[in-house]
Amino acid sequence: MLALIPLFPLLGFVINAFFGRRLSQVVSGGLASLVMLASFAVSTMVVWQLAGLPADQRTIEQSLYTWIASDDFNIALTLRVDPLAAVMILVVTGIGSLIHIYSTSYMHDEVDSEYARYFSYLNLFAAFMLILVLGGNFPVLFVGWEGVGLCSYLLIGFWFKKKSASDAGKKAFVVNRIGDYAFILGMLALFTRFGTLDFQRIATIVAPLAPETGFGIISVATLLLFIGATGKSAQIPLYTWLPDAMEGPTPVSALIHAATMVTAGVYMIGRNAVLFSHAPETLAVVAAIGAATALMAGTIGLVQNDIKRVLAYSTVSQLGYMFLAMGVGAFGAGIFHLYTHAFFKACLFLGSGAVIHALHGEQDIRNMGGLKRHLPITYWTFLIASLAIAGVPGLAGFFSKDEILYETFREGHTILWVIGILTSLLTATYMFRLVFLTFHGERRHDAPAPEHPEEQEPVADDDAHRQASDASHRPAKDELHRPATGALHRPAKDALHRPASDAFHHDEHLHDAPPAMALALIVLAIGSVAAGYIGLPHALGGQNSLAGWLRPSFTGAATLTAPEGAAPEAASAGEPETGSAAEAGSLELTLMVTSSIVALLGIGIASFIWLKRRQIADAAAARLSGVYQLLLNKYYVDELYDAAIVHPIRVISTEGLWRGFDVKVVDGAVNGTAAIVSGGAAVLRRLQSGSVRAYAGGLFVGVVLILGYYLWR
Amino acid sequence: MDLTLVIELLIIGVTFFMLINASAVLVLAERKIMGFMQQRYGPYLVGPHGVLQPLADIVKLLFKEELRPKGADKWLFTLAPILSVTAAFAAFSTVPWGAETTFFGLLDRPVKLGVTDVNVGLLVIFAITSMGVYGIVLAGWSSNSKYSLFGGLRASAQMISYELSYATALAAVILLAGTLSVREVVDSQAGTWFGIVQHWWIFLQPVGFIVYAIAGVAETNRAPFDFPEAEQELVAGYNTEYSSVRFALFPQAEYINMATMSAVATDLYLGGWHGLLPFYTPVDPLIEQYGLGWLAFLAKVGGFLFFYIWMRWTLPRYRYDQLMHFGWKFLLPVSVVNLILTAAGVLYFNG
Amino acid sequence: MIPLSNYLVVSAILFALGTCGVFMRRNLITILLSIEIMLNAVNLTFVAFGRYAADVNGQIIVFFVITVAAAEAAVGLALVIALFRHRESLNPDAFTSLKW
Amino acid sequence: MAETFAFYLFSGLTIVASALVIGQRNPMYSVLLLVASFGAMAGLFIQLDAPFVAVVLIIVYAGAIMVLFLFVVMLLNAPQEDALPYDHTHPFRHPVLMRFGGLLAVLLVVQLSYALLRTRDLHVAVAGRSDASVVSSVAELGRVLFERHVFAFEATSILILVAMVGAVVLARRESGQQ
Repeated sequence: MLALIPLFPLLGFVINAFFGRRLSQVVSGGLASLVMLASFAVSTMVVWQLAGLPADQRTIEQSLYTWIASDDFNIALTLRVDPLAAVMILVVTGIGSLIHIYSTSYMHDEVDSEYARYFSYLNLFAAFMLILVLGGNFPVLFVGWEGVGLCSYLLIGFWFKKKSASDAGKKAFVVNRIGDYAFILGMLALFTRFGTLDFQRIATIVAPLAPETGFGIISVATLLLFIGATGKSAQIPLYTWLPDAMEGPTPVSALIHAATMVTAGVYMIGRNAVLFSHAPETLAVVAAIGAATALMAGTIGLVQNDIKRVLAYSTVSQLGYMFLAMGVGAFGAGIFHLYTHAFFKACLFLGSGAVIHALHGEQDIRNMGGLKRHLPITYWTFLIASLAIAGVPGLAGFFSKDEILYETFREGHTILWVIGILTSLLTATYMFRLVFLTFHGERRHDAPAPEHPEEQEPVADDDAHRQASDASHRPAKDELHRPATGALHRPAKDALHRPASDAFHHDEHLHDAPPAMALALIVLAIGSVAAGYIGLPHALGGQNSLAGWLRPSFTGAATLTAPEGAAPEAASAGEPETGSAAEAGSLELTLMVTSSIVALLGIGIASFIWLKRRQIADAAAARLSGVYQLLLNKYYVDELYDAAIVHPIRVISTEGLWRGFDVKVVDGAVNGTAAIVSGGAAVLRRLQSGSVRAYAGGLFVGVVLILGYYLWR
Repeated sequence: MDLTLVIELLIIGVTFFMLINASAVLVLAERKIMGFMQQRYGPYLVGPHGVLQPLADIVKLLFKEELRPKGADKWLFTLAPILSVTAAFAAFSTVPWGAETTFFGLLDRPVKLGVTDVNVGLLVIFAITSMGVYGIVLAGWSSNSKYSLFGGLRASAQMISYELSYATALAAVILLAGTLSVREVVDSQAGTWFGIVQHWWIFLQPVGFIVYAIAGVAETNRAPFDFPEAEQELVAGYNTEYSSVRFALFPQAEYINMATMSAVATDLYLGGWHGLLPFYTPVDPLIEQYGLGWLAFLAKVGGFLFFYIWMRWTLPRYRYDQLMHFGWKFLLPVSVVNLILTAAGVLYFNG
Repeated sequence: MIPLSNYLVVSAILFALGTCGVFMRRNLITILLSIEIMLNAVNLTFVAFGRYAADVNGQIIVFFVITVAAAEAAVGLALVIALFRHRESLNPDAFTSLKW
Repeated sequence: MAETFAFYLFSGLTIVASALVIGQRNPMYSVLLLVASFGAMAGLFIQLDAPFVAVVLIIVYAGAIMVLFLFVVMLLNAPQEDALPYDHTHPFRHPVLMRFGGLLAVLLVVQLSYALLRTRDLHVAVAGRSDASVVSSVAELGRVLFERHVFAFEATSILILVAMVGAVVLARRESGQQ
């Protein structure tokens, strides 16, 4: 039963991968969406079944077979669904299927084989993501972990003929490797400490322990795991791959880099809540990193001009939120935000995708504007999602974000709370900057979007591809080194983003999202509105059902019947009947008010600047050009890494390893061997005189010598 | 110096004497029979009915001049005839020609009629006859003449080819008799089957006998296999360049070989000194009783030799390639099959 | 009766003569002959040992040696003929080139 | 007494004949002398109570193999060893080395004789059981050959067959030549 959930997408992947080039778009796309829907149906059934169980033993486990069996290292391929996993599989399959449907029309300009390839990747990703979520122990989770990494690489580099895309893919992959390395180390540390890698067992072992003080092995292990998480979920210091990942098709960005994969880190921490909660130092680190990331990404997002990049940074910052929640021990809140964020961020990405689609690959918001008229559906859904993310009361983002802030404050991390508030202000601001610049005002054509006919088709004949690649390679560099002029190159480059289509376009030629896209948009928009209410806090008369639902997963009480509140954070996360319910409620209310005020304030600022007085922005940019450049270039982090890590490594491997070791030592050894052999042969060749008698003589000398030896011995 | 030893030495001498004279007798016989077969007299001037003709021939040969062609190899040219005749004589050394006898009790212990008797006598015969090849080959080669060379080559090729069938045929008899000593083989043929048929191996080895006869003819380079001295093709073969005594030795060796062949055939197939005729006759016991088996032996050998000569003047000469094909592709397989069948039979009846 | 060592000495001398022939003669046929001499020296040793150890296996081995010698002679002479056809010489030093 | 004389006669003949084979420039003589040495060696074999081996030696060696040699000599008709000058291009073909071979041979003789002299117990080891009847009986030979060594026997028969085919193939002049 459980196995079916990942198996359906896997089936789709297999079919699309092997027979895709013979299938028509309708078939392959329809198939892909269908398997996702099937998987979704199965997941719902599973969750239903799970909900039927009593609260303290809500877990369904299925052990497929013994995967690794070394003497004391036994790993079964275990799938296990518990409340946390239930939420995740619903998100993954649900939103996943929506995005599949969306993609069917978004990618329809690809040639059939590419189309099938795209969907096979997408299905594969879904399968791996589900394995990640359902994995009952670390190795299985790690399989999914690596699998989604692979798929994200494949999908980011989907238009691999374009250098920037393939580079971005590589970057994502490599950066993730760093995290994965730490992750593996963490796993090993855990194994050495606990002798098992099964989540529940670890939780069972850890739960009775007292939270360790100072850096014990748990702290180290969890820290390592968290580094892995930063890699996967784009936190400081490993977040830099995510913005570049926007090279991939927009639905991919929506699915992988907003809704599901990037939340894997959060999920992983939630999965090991018990473990993490026993390592306060780690938690502190997590919280700090989360907050810092949130703030930093927010600031960067404030000035980016690429619609997708803005969204990417907002994703990073929202992920920061989640980690903040995890760090302060509000696991429920973190997952809650994850869940809501999945909706509105997916919606936002899809919306931006619709915009890009309508504009035939235009991504620079400075070349947009006034699209409200042309793309009503897109506009409204986008607006709703923006409101949600901005945390306007009554929408999904509001509840989750507020819960995070509330928990943060209640846990006493005032600074972090301030940062959070600040970030939410920034969030509101840059989101609405995006909205206003994109949809309001007049359409701007100041930066021309040149059309190179031979560059529209990523899969073009060779010289077209060459021109395309270098035409896109140049801006990729400029973007790093000459950001000011980078803006000029972007359209040229983004002309390549767009799926191949008719070359010319006019305003009246703009068309709104086609039905499939529209469906996905609307559903997600509704989700962004409604998703929050399942976590309605007590302060608003709700009984935070999601937190209650998730609690067992965090207490580790899912299997062992541990007393309630064995893990304090869970108790505080969802125990309305504690004595301090009243003042807790009042505090929460006040915080809500503040944050909603902040949100509205942010929206106000945004409307004031980018709707009324647009020159203020330019003036500010001009006056604070230093800051502006700093932000525009993302704090020069890429350059920093480039100088600090990439370049030294390149130099070492070029000069030391290649020119030094490989050429001198390895090749030297090989050639030396050959030289020795040939030299020796040149000498020995004299022995092969061809004169039979000489050979006989040698033989005979041997006879005499041997005989002599045995005689005179 | 007791009498027996004297007798034994005497027997050796007698054997040698008989062999020497055999050539003379055979020459005469050959010519007489040839004449008879060709409706003419043959030699009749020298002596009564020309019986002294061989003597005259020998004298003539002795008084001829000894020629040696230019460029001939001195030693080998002389050695060749000696080799061949020596081989011929030596081959007979292990051929017995009579039963053990005490000459009517004259001697205190019986003596064997025959030069010697070794337990591998037959093999010795093979060995020495195979030595005979050298004489001819060397003769052919050393006389530095193409005719001789071809004759020599042919002779040796032919002898080697037919030696195989010849030996294989005899091997069958050896299997039957279960011994390599000729005398024992002969004695294994004593008696009769059902008192009617002589207990001769020829009756069990008809094929073997035929093969042996043919091979023997070829072995001795006799017609119809006398290619080494095919006048029409190469003047006189390996002895073209020879004259006088050296020449005389070759026919000598040839006739002695014929005698040896016949003697061996008699010993191995025709019961040697056991029984006169193929079927039992009242004289047989008398022969045994008075130790006159050697007379019967001589009779059979004579018959065989007559068959030899008869064949020579009856059959036309083969072609050389036919000879080789016949030897390798017919005679040898037949003899081998015969040998195998015989072995199987021996295994079946005695094993 | 003759001591065994006498036969062994004889065979040693014969063997040495054979090797001398192999090394000194410049005629392939003679070299083959020398090899035959060596083989027979060995045969003599076998038979002598077999005789003095009262074991027939010595003679058995001699049969095999003779058989192999026959095969070797046949092939060797065929080779000699083939070589002689190529160049009108029997000198082994004339065939030092590994291919032509 | 007689057998000692015979031994020295035969061995002397064998050695002298072999030496002449080596010393001979004319292959024709070499072949004949080798035949002679085989005859003498057959005598040695007979003295060693191995008449069968002796006869086989004569039949096979003298009667067949040597005739084959004789053929080849006559066929090629290259009686004299051609005095093809040594090429000094290669050290191994220097005449000195040819002599060196002879030196080696002498060395071998010395070694072997030394070895023989050292092995005093040789006679003792075998003196005890030296009855001629065992080794001289042909039947016994046949039994051992066809029972214990039957596989080797078959193997040699196959070897002979292969050698025959090989010889034919080698000696057949290719269609390309004249």
